[in-house]
Amino acid sequence: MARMTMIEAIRNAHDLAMERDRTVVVFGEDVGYFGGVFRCTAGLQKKYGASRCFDAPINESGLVGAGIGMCAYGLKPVVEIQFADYVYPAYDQIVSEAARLRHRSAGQFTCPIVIRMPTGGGIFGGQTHSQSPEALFTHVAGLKVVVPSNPQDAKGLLLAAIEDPDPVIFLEPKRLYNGPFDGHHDRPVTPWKNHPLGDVDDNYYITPLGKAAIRRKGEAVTVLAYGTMVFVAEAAAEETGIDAEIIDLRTLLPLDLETIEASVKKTGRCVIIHEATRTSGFGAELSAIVQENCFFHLEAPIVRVAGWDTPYPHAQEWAYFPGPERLGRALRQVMEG
Amino acid sequence: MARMTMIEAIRNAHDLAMERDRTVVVFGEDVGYFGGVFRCTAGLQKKYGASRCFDAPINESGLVGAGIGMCAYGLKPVVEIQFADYVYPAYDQIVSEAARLRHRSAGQFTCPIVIRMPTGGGIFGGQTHSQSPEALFTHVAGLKVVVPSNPQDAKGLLLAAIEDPDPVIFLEPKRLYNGPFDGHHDRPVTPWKNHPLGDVDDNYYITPLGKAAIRRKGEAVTVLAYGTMVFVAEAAAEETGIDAEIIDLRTLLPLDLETIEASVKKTGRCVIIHEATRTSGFGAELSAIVQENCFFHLEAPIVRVAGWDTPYPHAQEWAYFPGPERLGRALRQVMEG
Amino acid sequence: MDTPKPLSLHVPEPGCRPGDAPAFSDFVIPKAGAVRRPSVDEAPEDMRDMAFSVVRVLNSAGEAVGPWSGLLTEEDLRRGLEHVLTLRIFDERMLKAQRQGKTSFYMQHLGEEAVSCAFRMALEDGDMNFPTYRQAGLLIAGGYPLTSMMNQIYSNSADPLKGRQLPVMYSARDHGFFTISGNLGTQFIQAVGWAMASAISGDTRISAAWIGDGSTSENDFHAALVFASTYKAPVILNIVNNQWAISTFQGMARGNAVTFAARGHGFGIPAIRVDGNDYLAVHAVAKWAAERARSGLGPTLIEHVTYRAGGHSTSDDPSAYRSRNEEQAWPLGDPVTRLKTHLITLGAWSEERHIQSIAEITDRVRLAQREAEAIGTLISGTHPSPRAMFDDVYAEMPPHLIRQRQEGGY
Amino acid sequence: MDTPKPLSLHVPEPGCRPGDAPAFSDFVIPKAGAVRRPSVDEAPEDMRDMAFSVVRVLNSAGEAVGPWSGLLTEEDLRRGLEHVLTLRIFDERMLKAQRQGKTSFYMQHLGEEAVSCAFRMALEDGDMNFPTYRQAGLLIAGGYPLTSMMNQIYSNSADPLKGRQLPVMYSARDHGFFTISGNLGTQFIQAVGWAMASAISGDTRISAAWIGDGSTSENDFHAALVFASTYKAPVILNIVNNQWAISTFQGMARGNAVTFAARGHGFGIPAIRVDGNDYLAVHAVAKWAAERARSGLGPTLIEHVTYRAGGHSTSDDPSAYRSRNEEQAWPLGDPVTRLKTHLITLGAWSEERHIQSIAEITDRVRLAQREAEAIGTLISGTHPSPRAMFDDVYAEMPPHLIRQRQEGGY
Ligand SMILES: Cc1ncc(C[n+]2csc(CCOP(=O)(O)OP(=O)(O)O)c2C)c(N)n1
Ligand SMILES: Cc1ncc(C[n+]2csc(CCOP(=O)(O)OP(=O)(O)O)c2C)c(N)n1
Ligand SMILES: [Mg+2]
Ligand SMILES: [Mg+2]
Repeated sequence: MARMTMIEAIRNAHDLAMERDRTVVVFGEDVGYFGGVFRCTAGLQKKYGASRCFDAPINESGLVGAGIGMCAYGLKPVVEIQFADYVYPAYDQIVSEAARLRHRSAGQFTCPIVIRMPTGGGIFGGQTHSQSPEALFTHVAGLKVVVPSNPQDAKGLLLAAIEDPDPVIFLEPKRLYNGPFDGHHDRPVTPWKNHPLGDVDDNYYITPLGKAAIRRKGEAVTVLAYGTMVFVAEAAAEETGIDAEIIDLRTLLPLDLETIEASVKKTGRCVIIHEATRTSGFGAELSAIVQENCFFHLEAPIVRVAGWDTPYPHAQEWAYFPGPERLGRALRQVMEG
Repeated sequence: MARMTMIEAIRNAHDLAMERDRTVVVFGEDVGYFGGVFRCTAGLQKKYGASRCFDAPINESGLVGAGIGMCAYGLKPVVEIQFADYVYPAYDQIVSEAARLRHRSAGQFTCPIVIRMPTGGGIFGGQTHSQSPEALFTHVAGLKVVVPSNPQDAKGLLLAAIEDPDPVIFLEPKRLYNGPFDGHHDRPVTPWKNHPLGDVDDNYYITPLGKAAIRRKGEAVTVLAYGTMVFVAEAAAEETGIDAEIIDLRTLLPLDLETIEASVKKTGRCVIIHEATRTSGFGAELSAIVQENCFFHLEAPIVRVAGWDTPYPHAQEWAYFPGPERLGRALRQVMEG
Repeated sequence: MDTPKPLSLHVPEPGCRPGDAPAFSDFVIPKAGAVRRPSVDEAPEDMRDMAFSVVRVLNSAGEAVGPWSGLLTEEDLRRGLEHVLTLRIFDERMLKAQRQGKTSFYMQHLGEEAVSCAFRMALEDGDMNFPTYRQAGLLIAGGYPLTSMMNQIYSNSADPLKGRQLPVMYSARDHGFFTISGNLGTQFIQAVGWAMASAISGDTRISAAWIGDGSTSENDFHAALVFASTYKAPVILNIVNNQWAISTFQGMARGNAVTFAARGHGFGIPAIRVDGNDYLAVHAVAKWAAERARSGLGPTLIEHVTYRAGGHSTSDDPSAYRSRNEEQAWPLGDPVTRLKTHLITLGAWSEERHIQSIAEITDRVRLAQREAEAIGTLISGTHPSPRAMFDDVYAEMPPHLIRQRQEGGY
Repeated sequence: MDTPKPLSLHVPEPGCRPGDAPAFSDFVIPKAGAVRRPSVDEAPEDMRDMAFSVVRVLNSAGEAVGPWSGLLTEEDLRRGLEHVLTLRIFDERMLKAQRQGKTSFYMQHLGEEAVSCAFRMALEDGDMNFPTYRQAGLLIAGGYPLTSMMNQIYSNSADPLKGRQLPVMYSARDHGFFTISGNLGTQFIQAVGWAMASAISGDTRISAAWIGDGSTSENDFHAALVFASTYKAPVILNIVNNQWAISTFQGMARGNAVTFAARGHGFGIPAIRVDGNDYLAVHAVAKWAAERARSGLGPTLIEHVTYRAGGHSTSDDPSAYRSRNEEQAWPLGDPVTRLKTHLITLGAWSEERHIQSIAEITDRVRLAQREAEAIGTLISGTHPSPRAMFDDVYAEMPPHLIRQRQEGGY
């Protein structure tokens, strides 16, 4: 056991995967010599050499496209997109190629690529360092979409993603890299070393994809969250005193419907929260699927709390960011409803 | 009044827009001399010259990126993407640039571009000539998303889109170009000239964006559809004898919630149908928003009928395509529920 | 500078449209044998001339001449002729089958047969091609069964791709043939990634990327050149310039550049133009590029100059946008005739044997077609089950797909 | 060919990393005045040499020499010096403000001031730039108010962009400055589209595209070159090669090409390299390219060779990936010092006037800063309301946004 930040946990996962499997290669912009702008790959080039961890030209389509070719050869590339906001140039390669390779070639060619990217806001990064594009990937058959919320999971889920035989979009909530930020931007953030989920096993282990985690048991209402919103939910539950059951989805696609269904059928109420813009966000799918499976157990409308349908602002960061106060209002609303 | 196919109606809209407004320019792959692979721009280059209607290199990002630059100058570009399946290379320009130009420049620069593309399946086009990517655009703040279902609307909505001061994604259901296909692939399709909606006013007119149309009044259940699914819904209603109210959304973003809400509150039941893959499809947003606004009126769970979460196949086209029979089953289900 | 006159938009137009007299006057073709053969390790800066000429081996008399000749035995050449003939006859039969409604779509190679057939002979087994829909010669010259190709075209129950893909979008890993994408250009950078992987793994295998003249405009063409140049990837970057992209002539993609091969110069990548209708020239240039790649000298860009004599696909009618006689005016002739003439000149072939060979090949293709159609065509026989639609989306079918498959009753 | 040896991946590395002795030995620099000045209508094929040398006007003695000199009056030069000094002092103050927590982020121009300042003087009002975050000189030399820039940097209530954008992501349409995107490369093709629009409209205005050395790897760089080449768009394509892309040296993007300028050759676009730390050279080359564009001769690619002397941004510490003394070793010197020396050599300037000028400019910047801070900084004063967040998403606010704004209570 060791105390790790989310960055250290991710670095450690890379290290163990590369040590264990010679076919794992890691590359991206500023990923090699420097070790990544968030330092998630620091030390790997020194340890495994420049042909297994290297810098790349600034071309996201090239990063993924080359990665797909490497998969066709038999390697397992782990590619870093510097910010999720910059994944769009690679969108065609991800949607038209990586996601469909196995299907269209009837299994002759597969694509076990992992595409990592820091996601989410809360760092005054403005519209191009704050986005949460997960719903643009959950609509794509053939992809898996993962969002860890703490060092323990970040390591286990990343190792699972690297082992996975299919393409995985791995979204890292950058606001959680150094501590469990709960949306109270005016308060100091407890560092991971003082949080139980900062306790990380040094050994190789897997946190299975497709399995959610219940962060807080509760009877009154089910809160579906992932990434930074998990801690926003914990804060809101505590501050409203509402006995919420908080589910950290961890994997959005494939979704752990079982855990969700059991919880909502128990509580009869459901609130969904994410940072991404509301319309057609992943919350829409969650609301639809909960409604389809728990309709006769619902005592109040399912409520979505999400980013506003605007570009992510700079000065108005905290008016945009869905914090404990907004979630608290929603919780009270569903309890009344 | 004239009888027009959807192709002729779209061609006519281009013609009237270019005649009326010198700043309207039309370009795309095979769009100039040849007039487009579906002939939607035939004759325009001859009539308006090669500097207002021209062929372009095969680069979708370039088509949209150049179009955005033209908008910044003061032109109104209408760009054709040859198939919706090929829009992904332009995704970054659409999402990061076109959609945000007005907001990030506080109105100094705007982007009145129209991006047209044939969408949907039913033509044995396989996975790259059949996709319905609308939900990948409805999640993007700053865009408008339009899907006409007949010649009358196609003309009026395209003229409205060209007049609109903001970027519009204009999805043309290719299976409807020549007639109202209802999913019965084993039967001949009535040509538009024998359908009332093939009656098109030759003059310039607008069909406002953001307004849905009720295609069939009904009391039993509300069916939310757009594009080809509108006719699939009409067939299913007739064949099941269920008194469905069929709403043709026409514009997905911004959505005509008023019309939807009124109908669902009346019927107490709702079925949503689209060709796109189910998970995180636009049906998810529709289900979520209906549930939020009509919860206490719902007598049965909202049901989604959609394309399966797989790539669009070739041989299995009709097993994939959501036809009247599948929708019929869903209608019976909600009536029982 | 005094007040300038109004600007105007330059929109490139082809030399001839329907009704015009076809003209390739601006197309300068050197004599066969005239172009030098640089050593593979010559500095890219010293090889720039290779991008502005055309490597040709077969002269008008049908003789193989110059520094690029002499690589193929008569046996090789007869096999080559068999390959290009097989591809042509295969295309004829499948075009007919499509017209008969036995499948939904087809794309032929008429006039371009030499490019993929000759190139394949310069590769080793284990090398990987990232082709477009117009390189079926790689399969035929590689010995891939014609019946398997037809099963894919017919989407029947023996289709190796389980009915999922549009006709001709083959995939044949064991034959060094990457799954064809309907999205133009994406495979170009993937091929570079495959080559990088081979280098990372200390392997000796190389890859070949394929793209059409029109598709060089796609952004991933750039990604491929950037990565290939930066990492010196062991890849051969092939541009098949068949003069047309559906209704759009090559000048729309080439722009103000003199040739497509010149694109390589911005990246320090050796670029070479070859007569794509000259089987021997294509093979020789491919060998040269393969040697560069395998010796660790990095990528080579090849522009194959050829002509798309047929329609773009069965959905296309070229008479709407180009002159009917353009094909006759095309200065590089027909690849099959030229190879045949060469063999006859060598005394290694005859009109009689040619007719006989065509008959034999036609029988073989017919036989394969009968086999395939016995299984099924798009409109008859047996097909992959709808169930197959749900397989291979993931290695292991997730719960939501199992639910959907059951909902569909498959 | 006998069994080849194993391949290996080539990963480019810079000449020097922390600890190494900096070396630009491989960087050949011609004497000032040595490079010819082609006539604007010379054929692109005949101008290839211009991509492999460096146009320089100022020699080591501070004299302006050669065919590219003589365009600017002493008055122009003094104004130019004022601009580069203003930009440098502005950067110093804003860096300090960021360290004081008055804003979230800043990006400086240290060492690159001449490029954008000199370029702006070669344009006409009405021309449009599509800049990156490192061309604020276009605004300063164009007379855009310093206070407006600071209001944007502070996201205060007078921010022209209503607090929406990251600091330095300016937009100033009336000053020919397109809204800066955080996504690299997208603006390059947009600039070409703007130029096409000008040509379509029979206008006489031109556009200028800007991109960094690292960002030339992005795919939209290709889109821009393809469209510019095909439509002969009246655009100047600027590559600012400041040797670094965050921690990645220019060789990672350049690959095996000798220069970035050479990229133009694959498209038949005249390409020219210029000493980016030489105010006179940048201005002269920009003038030449602008004349080509305005006379309907089409695009020109310019590689500005300069050096990013500071960190990439306030989030970056270069000492982690490059040698601290690299800046001293940089052979093209400091743009401000070189312009100052030139003016002194001309007898049009003196150390005294220089010190005085710095003092005056510092006062002006301080004054502007006081004005801006009186309105607000990111952590003090007044800011755009959250309400402003919902405006301008569309021309007219749709119902769902009105609902959301109300839900938020704004
Ligand atoms: C991304 C994308 N855009 C557009 C198309 C439509 N399309 C299919 S083939 C083609 C022309 C390609 O021409 P070229 O690259 O010269 O290849 P050729 O058909 O001549 O072999 C076009 C535009 C596509 N398949 N994918
Ligand atoms: C699409 C995209 N990918 C990555 C980034 C992250 N990023 C910001 S600046 C930068 C380096 C750019 O270097 P260069 O083009 O040389 O410009 P310079 O900063 O040197 O002026 C990177 C990688 C981005 N902003 N956008
Ligand atoms: Mg072609
Ligand atoms: Mg740089």
